Amino acid sequence: MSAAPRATAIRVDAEVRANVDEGGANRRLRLGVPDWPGSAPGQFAMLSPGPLGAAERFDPLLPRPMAVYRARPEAGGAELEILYKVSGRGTRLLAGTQAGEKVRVVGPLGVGFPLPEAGQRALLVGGGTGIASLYELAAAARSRGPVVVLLGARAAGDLMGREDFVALGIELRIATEDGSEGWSGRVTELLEHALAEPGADGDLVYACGPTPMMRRAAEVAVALGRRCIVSLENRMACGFGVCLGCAVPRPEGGFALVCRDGPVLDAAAVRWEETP
Amino acid sequence: MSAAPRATAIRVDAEVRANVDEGGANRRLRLGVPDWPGSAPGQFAMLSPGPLGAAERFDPLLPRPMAVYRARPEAGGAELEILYKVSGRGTRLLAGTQAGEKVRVVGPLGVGFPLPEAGQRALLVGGGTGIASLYELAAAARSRGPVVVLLGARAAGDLMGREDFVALGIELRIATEDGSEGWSGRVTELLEHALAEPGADGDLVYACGPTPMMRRAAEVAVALGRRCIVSLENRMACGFGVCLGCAVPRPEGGFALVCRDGPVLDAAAVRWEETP
Amino acid sequence: MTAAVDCAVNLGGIALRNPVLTASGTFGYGNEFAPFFDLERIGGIVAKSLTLEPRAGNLPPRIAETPAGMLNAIGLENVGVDAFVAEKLPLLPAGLPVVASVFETEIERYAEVCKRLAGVPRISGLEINASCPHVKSGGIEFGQRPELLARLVREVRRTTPMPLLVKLSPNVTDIREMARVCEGEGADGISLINTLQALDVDLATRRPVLRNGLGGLSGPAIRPVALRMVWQASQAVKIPICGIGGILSGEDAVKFLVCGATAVQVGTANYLNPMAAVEVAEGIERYAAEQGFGRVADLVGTLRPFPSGR
Amino acid sequence: MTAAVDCAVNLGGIALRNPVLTASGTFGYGNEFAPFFDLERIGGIVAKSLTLEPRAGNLPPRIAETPAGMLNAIGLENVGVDAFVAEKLPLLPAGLPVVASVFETEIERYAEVCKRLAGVPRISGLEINASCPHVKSGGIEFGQRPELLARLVREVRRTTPMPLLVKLSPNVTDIREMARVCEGEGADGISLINTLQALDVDLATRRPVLRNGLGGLSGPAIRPVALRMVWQASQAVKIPICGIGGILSGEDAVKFLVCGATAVQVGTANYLNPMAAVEVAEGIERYAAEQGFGRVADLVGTLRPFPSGR
Ligand SMILES: Cc1cc2nc3c(=O)[nH]c(=O)nc-3n(C[C@H](O)[C@H](O)[C@H](O)COP(=O)(O)OP(=O)(O)OC[C@H]3O[C@@H](n4cnc5c(N)ncnc54)[C@H](O)[C@@H]3O)c2cc1C
Ligand SMILES: Cc1cc2nc3c(=O)[nH]c(=O)nc-3n(C[C@H](O)[C@H](O)[C@H](O)COP(=O)(O)OP(=O)(O)OC[C@H]3O[C@@H](n4cnc5c(N)ncnc54)[C@H](O)[C@@H]3O)c2cc1C
Ligand SMILES: Cc1cc2nc3c(=O)[nH]c(=O)nc-3n(C[C@H](O)[C@H](O)[C@H](O)COP(=O)(O)O)c2cc1C
Ligand SMILES: Cc1cc2nc3c(=O)[nH]c(=O)nc-3n(C[C@H](O)[C@H](O)[C@H](O)COP(=O)(O)O)c2cc1C
Ligand code: FES
Ligand code: FES
Repeated sequence: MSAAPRATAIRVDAEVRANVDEGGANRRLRLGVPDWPGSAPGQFAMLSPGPLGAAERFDPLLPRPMAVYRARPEAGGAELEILYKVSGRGTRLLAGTQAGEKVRVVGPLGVGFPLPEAGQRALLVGGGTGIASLYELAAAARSRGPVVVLLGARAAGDLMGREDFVALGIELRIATEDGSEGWSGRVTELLEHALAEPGADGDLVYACGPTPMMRRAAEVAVALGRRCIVSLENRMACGFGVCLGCAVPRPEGGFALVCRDGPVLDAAAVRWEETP
Repeated sequence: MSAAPRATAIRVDAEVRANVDEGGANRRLRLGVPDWPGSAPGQFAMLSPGPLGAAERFDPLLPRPMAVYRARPEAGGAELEILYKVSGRGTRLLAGTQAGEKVRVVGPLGVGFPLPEAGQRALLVGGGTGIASLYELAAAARSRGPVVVLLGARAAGDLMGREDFVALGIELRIATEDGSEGWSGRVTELLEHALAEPGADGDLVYACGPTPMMRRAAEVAVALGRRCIVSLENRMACGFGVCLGCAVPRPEGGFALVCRDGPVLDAAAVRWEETP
Repeated sequence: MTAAVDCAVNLGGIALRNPVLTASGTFGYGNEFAPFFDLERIGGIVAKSLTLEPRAGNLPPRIAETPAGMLNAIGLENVGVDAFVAEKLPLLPAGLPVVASVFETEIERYAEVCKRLAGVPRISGLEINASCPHVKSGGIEFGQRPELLARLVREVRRTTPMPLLVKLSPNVTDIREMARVCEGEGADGISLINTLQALDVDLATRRPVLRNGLGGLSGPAIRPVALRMVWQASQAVKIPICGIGGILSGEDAVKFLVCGATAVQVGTANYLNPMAAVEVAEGIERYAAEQGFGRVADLVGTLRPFPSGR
Repeated sequence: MTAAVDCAVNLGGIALRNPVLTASGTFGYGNEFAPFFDLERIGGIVAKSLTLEPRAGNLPPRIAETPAGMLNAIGLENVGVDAFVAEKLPLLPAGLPVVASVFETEIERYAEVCKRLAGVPRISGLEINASCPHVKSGGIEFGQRPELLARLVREVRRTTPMPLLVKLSPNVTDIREMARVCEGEGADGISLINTLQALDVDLATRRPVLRNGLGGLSGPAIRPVALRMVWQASQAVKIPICGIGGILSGEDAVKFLVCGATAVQVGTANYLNPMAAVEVAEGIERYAAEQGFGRVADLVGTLRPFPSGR
């Protein structure tokens, strides 16, 4: 799975069809992407930091990694949905992008999620921008067994794409730090509860979000002898394994490249104390 | 006149009201400028190279000088019209600017045109982007005496703001290099004809456009003992006399700063062979 | 909230109400900015570099734009030291510290300019621009040769007890060595960086974009190089450092303070935004307040190393 | 129209179908770009710098963005010379010239790596990365000391007759001096520039943005500095120069040729646009055709000085 998607990665200027504010600094970008070769759950693309514009501008310089939130094949390509949080210059410029403008896309990139065994329950733990990496996984995992999605945020309004998860007809549990919805506290506490449930011993845990959240999720799962699979969100320059900028240290020494060996990695394969 | 306008220069973020394609790479920008202190014919402003945007971008870096084509005072400020040609990155980015977006304006800057004596005929020679510097002059000079505007372009379609000059009810003569309208040749040839007309000995010549055009206009006028006043279009970084980037050499040695001592200068005060 | 912050700093004997000066050559003689803001709201100004006699400067083109930066080769253009003192200084508000910048082509001439500035009460300090080509050494900059720099600083130091800053050239292998030379010869502070020597080409004519050929690169493009040199110099010497290079915002300026600069200078930003300097000063104060620093001076040199680890 | 242009150049004995190589460390080992374009459409590649043993490199963060540029401190990470020859080389198309880049911490180790590459038929030439800190001289770069650089070039030159390029550090006072050293010691060509040593700060933590502290600045921001150094070096030596620094388009590349570079390398641009190198090659050919140059090689060194005048 690792090689194939990279082998088919393309570079294309995609047309912005919509770029909608969804509250809580969240926005949904709909891109018409010609020749999109298709992607697996957990793969991502590099997007130009803002529209290509009437003339070239070299600041900001680097593309920004974004999960393929959802891909709908269509004649001659696909429509990609990107769910993003406006956090800095690149995403602010993306937020200002108008329908009809072009955004450069390089993808699909990286290694996606392995699916659960048949009958195995999947616990998907998401927070912050990481939620966007989990939607396609949740959709695909349904065919294998029960899927429970645990989403965390500071406040209910910060949650990304919650209605889409509801529409999947899977079980959705929410934790908010301000108690505005669901469990009042951290999403990793919801994970502890879920793993304490009868029959949870076979559960497979997935986590994507802020590093401290993924690290904690891994601790919780591993403490109970469960496997935890994470999707990392490191800074990237290239996205396809050539700048070596996205390296995360392995416990046995050496590094994994998040963009090439990941972004999906087994939590046990990451030296969390040295991961930004 | 030199000091006063600079003393009142302001820096303000102006709202784009319209940004219309007028053919031949020409565009008309309408800006709502709060607190605009008013400007004299021939003064200019520095405009950010493109919209301010959702986030700061430092490339391209420098503002672009643009003549105040027309200024309409209104409550709390003025509406400025800028007529510009899309020639490079900055003007391409300006061309992509949407109504409602902001453009930074610093102005009014520079020294404007002296008006003709009462009864003196004014010959205004314009080409390229230089035409934009002449409209307010043409309007103001009407009160002093006859005004003849001579505009030159490669083809009729390249001419800036021609209808506005027609609407002024002044005499308009056009030269095109491809003969698509008016005199087939250079606008400076039209100037020679005008200066050969009976009663032309008192004429005052104004010229703004490409350096070779202004230089030739000056030669023609001075050869016949007429005064020629030009408005230069040099590269600028600041626009208000502090970077010394816009210097043009004086015949007697030393330099004039186009942004501070000009852009309007007596053609006799410029060393043309060393002016880009 | 920001009222609580004490922004005053002392730059080698020059007391500044806040750490923001304007960089030589980018702020004219100061009064050009009076229409845009009250000059007494910034720490002070460094005036356009002065020579013994008035100089005319280079033929155009003198400036060009580069990615996130600009090139310039203005030449030595200035009104000359005497006209500066007689005509320009009086135009500036009494409460505004003014640093006079000096450059010349020979050491004796540097010293002579400094002598003429030494007594002048309105001048708070001198900045020696060492990025100037030394004619006798065939165009090599004073700031590029330790022995040449040492002689220059020694001679100008002799001419006056007033606060003396030396502005270093960044076009060197080891900025620390140059900083130590200045400290050793009794400079009160160091300003860096000046522009990076650079070149760009006009493809329509295949000529340099500047009439002078080579020019100096400035603007945000060079900021990371400037931060590196300021940090290196601050590790090498004890005299205060004035950080310069691509500062457009308060955040940019704070980075220089954190890297060890006692004050900063705003340059190219003044062109894009005539209110840049005062906005930088406000931004520094805001950052200090948000981060709980009662004194801006406490931000100086607070760069925290990463824990070393493999 | 562009069919008429002969794009071939010879870089110190390396025959290239066009003057565009990819810069070491920015193109992986080459095969990563196979999905994006036919690698044989560019002049060649310079592979990631190799050391004697495999190296792991620095802890993250390793990269950060700056105005029109980026900072990196990857460290020495590479698969090691033997694994490169055994595993990476065979993945590359036979018609693609491959330059192996070498860096180490001691001269003897440089020489040993070169020995192991010397015989390998698939390798068209070597590039010695002299921007590496020399451990024994306390972190000073080989390329920052003429005598150190001379010894390095002499020793590696001994190991092989194959085309030998030396990639110089831009963090020096006088690039011409370094270029002459390389020429004097028998290098076949010079590559410049490597990254400018730089630093940036994360204001949320007041730590360097990179785990390593200092990093290397690359991208369009540094292009004017690179053009200046390429032009200076081309005036100082007769051996060919490979121009590097902020090249994103064919026009950018042509500027380097005009300033005296025989070929160019595309670096950071590969990240923003995986097809950058081939688009640069097309752009050079287009410019040559438009300007009536039948051979791209005829563009080399065509910079026209301005008439001097005052
Ligand atoms: C594989 C992958 C998939 C991702 N998917 C999504 C997604 O679907 N939706 C989404 O909103 N975001 C996603 N991210 C994170 C996203 O790339 C960053 O939020 C984005 O690059 C920030 O860019 P900026 O210019 O707005 O922020 P910057 O101005 O670059 O920085 C603003 C803040 O964001 C932080 N930041 C910058 N780059 C990154 C980065 N690459 N990762 C984490 N933090 C960063 C900075 O440290 C700073 O605090 C993903 C990241 C990766 C690696
Ligand atoms: C006082 C003054 C008033 C002006 N008024 C107008 C106006 O009303 N309308 C208008 O369209 N233009 C006007 N100009 C010219 C305008 O400033 C330039 O066309 C503009 O800066 C080009 O910017 P750019 O980014 O598009 O071009 P760049 O990408 O900067 O360069 C593109 C081309 O334009 C040339 N160029 C760049 N800057 C200038 C400059 N300042 N002057 C001349 N050529 C330049 C370059 O050499 C290059 O050939 C005026 C200039 C001055 C000095
Ligand atoms: C147009 C221009 C003229 C300059 N003139 C001088 C000068 O006369 N003396 C001097 O010491 N520095 C001069 N400089 C350098 C600046 O003072 C400053 O050191 C440099 O531009 C870097 O800062 P910046 O990136 O904020 O502009 C000049 C810079 C520019 C852009
Ligand atoms: C992430 C990164 C890694 C690099 N690694 C190397 C390297 O291993 N060896 C080397 O000689 N240069 C290396 N460089 C420098 C480039 O080869 C090139 O000289 C420099 O980036 C300037 O060119 P550019 O502006 O086009 O990127 C690296 C640059 C970057 C950005
Ligand atoms: S982002 Fe470049 S190697 Fe991963
Ligand atoms: S444009 Fe700066 S001095 Fe005229």
